[in-house]
Amino acid sequence: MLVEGGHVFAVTGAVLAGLGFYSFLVKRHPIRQLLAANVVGAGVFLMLGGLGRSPGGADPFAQALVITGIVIAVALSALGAAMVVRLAACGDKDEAPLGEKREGP
Amino acid sequence: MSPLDLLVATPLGFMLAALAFGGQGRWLILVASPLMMSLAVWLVFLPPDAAHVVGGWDLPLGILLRGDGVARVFVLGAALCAALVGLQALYEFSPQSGGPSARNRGFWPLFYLMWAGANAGFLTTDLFNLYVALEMVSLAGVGLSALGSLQAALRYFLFALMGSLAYLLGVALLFANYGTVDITLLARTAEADAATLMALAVMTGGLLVKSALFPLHGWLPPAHAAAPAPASALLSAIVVKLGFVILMRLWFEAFATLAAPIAVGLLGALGAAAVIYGSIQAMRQRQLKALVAYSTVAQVGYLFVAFPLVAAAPSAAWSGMTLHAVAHMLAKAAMFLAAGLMLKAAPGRDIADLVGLARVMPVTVTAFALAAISLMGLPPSGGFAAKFMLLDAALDQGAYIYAAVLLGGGLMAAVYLFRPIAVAFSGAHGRAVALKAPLAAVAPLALAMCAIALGFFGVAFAELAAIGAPWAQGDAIGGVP
Amino acid sequence: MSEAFMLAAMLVLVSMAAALLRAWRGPTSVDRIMAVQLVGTGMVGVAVALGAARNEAGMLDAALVATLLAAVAVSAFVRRPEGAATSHSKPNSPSLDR
Amino acid sequence: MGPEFLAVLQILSLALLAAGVLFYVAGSVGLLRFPDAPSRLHALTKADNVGLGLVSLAAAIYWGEPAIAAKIALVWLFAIISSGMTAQLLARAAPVADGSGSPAEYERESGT
Amino acid sequence: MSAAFDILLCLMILATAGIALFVRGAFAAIAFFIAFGNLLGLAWLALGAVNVALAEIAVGAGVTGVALILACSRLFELGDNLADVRTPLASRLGSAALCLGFTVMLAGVVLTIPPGDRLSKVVAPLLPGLGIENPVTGVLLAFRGYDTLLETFVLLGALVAAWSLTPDASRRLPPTTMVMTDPTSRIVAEAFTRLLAPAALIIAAYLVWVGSDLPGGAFQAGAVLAGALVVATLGGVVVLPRLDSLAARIALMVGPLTFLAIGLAGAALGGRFLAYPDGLEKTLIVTIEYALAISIAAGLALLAIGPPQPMPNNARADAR
Repeated sequence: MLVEGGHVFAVTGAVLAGLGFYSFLVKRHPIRQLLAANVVGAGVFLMLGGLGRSPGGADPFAQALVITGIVIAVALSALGAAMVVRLAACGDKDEAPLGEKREGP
Repeated sequence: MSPLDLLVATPLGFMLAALAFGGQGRWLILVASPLMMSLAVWLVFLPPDAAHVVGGWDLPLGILLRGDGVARVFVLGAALCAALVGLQALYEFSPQSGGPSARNRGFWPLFYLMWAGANAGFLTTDLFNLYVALEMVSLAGVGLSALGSLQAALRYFLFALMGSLAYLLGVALLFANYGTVDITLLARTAEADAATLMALAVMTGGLLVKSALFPLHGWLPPAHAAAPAPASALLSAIVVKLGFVILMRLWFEAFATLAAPIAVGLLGALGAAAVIYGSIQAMRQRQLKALVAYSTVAQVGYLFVAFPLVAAAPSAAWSGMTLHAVAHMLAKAAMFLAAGLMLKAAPGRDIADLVGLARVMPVTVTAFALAAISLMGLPPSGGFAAKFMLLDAALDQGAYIYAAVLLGGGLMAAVYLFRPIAVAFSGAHGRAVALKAPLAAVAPLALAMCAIALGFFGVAFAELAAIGAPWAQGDAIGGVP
Repeated sequence: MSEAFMLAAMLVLVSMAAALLRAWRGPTSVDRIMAVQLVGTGMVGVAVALGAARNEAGMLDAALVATLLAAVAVSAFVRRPEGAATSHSKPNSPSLDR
Repeated sequence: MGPEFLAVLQILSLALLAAGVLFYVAGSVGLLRFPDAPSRLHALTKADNVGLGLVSLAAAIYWGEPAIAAKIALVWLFAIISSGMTAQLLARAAPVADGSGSPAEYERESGT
Repeated sequence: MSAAFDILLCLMILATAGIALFVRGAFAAIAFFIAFGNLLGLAWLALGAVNVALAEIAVGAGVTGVALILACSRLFELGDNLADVRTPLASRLGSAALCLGFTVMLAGVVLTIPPGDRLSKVVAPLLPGLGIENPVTGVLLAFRGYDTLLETFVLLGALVAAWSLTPDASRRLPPTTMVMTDPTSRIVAEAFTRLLAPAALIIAAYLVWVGSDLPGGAFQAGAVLAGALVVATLGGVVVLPRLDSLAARIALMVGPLTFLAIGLAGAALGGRFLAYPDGLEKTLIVTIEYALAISIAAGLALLAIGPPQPMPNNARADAR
């Protein structure tokens, strides 16, 4: 298949998504996992944008989806950062409620 | 002015009002509950093919809102649940009940955001709109569980975030491949090429994280158990259901032709494993709310055990699956509310501390018991009717393993749910203290009785759930008015 | 001529990559934030060159926004108490350099 | 404007572009090779801004329209202002964050 | 030539992302992540999607980078030096194999889909009816206005969730002083803010106004204003109001409220929810965009600075 301009960015997006998922699984600190989530989001948007590329310019529908996605991603990242700092500052109010130890995800 | 729009616009309006009124925002629920209940009932009585595009922009650009059977049933269940949980929260989050005021003020906007997101998710057929609705619901879910344990909320947040991104990846692939994100259009044009299968797999993975199916359930028990009672009731009843409804729409409508028996069988197997694992873990729990949280993991397993049954014979098992979901919604909300009240009166958090509670707070313990009856699937409850329909479908298809899981699950549920009830009724000299506001026990009782009442209206429920179901009438809904 | 601007854009990209080497190696966090600043100004240059190559005036708005917000990250970085603490006597300040 | 005048403009724009890129590269090399933070700061703010200015000038000439040239000048103006601020802030932070943070540390590193 | 530029840019994006995710130092990770955001903005410019580039640059530089830097510096103050606990080798290899397979499959699938625009030919004929030329604004505010409405409530919800974390204890404690403690830096920041703030206001207003016809829009303008607000707060020029103060809540609610009110008004006047009456489309859309820009600016600024965190005792000693 002919590798067109859009494919370069789309494949980059796919690789970013893969990198992000791997980093999410491997890294334990929440801030690192937040960075991983942002990289996956950027990868998905880049894929959407890349596949919407045409000689006339980028597909407006895809652009609108990406802008909506970016705003949601930034809102969640900022919330995540606030939660991590709050957890480090005050710890958990009540002890771990469960009897069994922390098992897999 | 159709309920399809108002069911989302009204809670958003109440969210703004709750944010504006701040401290006094909690009294809004007295207006919101009846209003939302009437909108939900109005939706139920709409003509069968009620659907319209938002803003008048036609597909594939616009967003189609459709009041099909699944939407009506889940919106009604969610409205009932949220309304009664809201009344209980009025008591739980009042200033005199203690707890930081930021927490009390944060609950109500998030409560209405979740309600709007759930309704938006149940009513739309647009996959990207479902992504935004999913984000609304999980954001509110994270906010509500953060009112309890921040550690569990952070873990829930990170897993929910990854689940949403996996789902969004699938939506991006589908849009790139078909040029549309609408389920009704996809149902007509979908074919089994690499991109579609990959998209379906990735979306299903993301949604399984959202609906906490075993083995991706790790985040649910700590978050639901530590949250305050109304929050964990909403989390277990509504948040978990939206992911499941989207999976239903994907597997049985958009990609019904692609749903290979192996894949659906895998979901069924995971469901069976969830039933067994959830029940065993529930038996091992010392704390009441942890037991109820693991019961959610088990009950979600039932919903996915129903997947292969519906794939094989849709007309038989469809209403069983939807009835089970709604019955679980009502019963689990009742149980969490009752558990919250019981733990307030009991000296500790463990099941052993519930000694003699039945004498001190008979109404709440009865509500807990009624909810347990529905979860166990004993007649005449809604849970029984759902299990009966599923069992009937499983036996018709000769799927004896699933039939065994359904029966075994009910038995195990009886074991782990009977323990707290037995402790509550035993013992004369309980050290429990009477509840300050007996009125608060009305909400769980009402919810539990609704769960039981569902058992009597099984047939009517089946007809309602079958409206506009994908297998029922081909694609009559496709022609958009 | 537009080819020349594309070539210029690529060369500036390469210079940004070199700057990132400092971000990788930089012993102190100040070096890292400097490298990020250099990437920021480099990005503005590439945006202007790209806009000229493709005759797209919208890209200049993007460059304008980039220059406007370039200083935000630095002010957030400098805000940390021990980083800009007046008293120089804090030997074991938890510096961000790890 | 005669064709040869246009040719001169194009050559001028090319020359400015080349000079601009040269300054960018100089800025990066400066950042890599200079021994300590303040001198790297020098490379960062001076070289890069001149590089951006020259590239912008080249673009303005190549584009030709005055409105676009005005917007490019605005871009350059803001670039200078914010890099001025960045230089001030980083200069304040540079010696303190260097190693143990005492000014003595700074002198020792720069070899005086 | 532009293909070579695309490939070089993509390689750099992958490199910065890889380093940002796996470098050992915490601050190095954030530095590379901000560089990654800048390069992403360039990628969107190379793709010709200037609207998205504006949003990515404004949000990446203005909000995400700041939120992470502030979070990281607060974590250091609290003694959590973001040390990374090594996950066992077995799980690392397993995840690596899983993700590698996933990436190869995903890249393969992506290559089977021919890039090309999908709906621009469907969008184009409808734009004159709205009196708008920028198709992205048309899609965002009209055709998919329902998505955008819900999304503004997601932003509001994120803020409410972040602020409901503040324990009552933080009422009495001074919230983490967001102002730079070093006086000269603060003077520099103040001077810069006096210059930056009017410029940011003008540019934001310009972006919203031009957003109807050329690249721009409410989100981009809001993010630019948020960046300016953050610098102003750090410079001590402005003190961001607490969420329970009336000023903050009005600023936050004006966008969603206007959007919801206009949507419901459309339904009340016989049309449908979020249907703009004929002839009024552009005016209503521009009104909504200005209201949204204000709410997004306030929301993103409050999110970037983060809710007031109770100070650990040693850092509080410096702050006074």
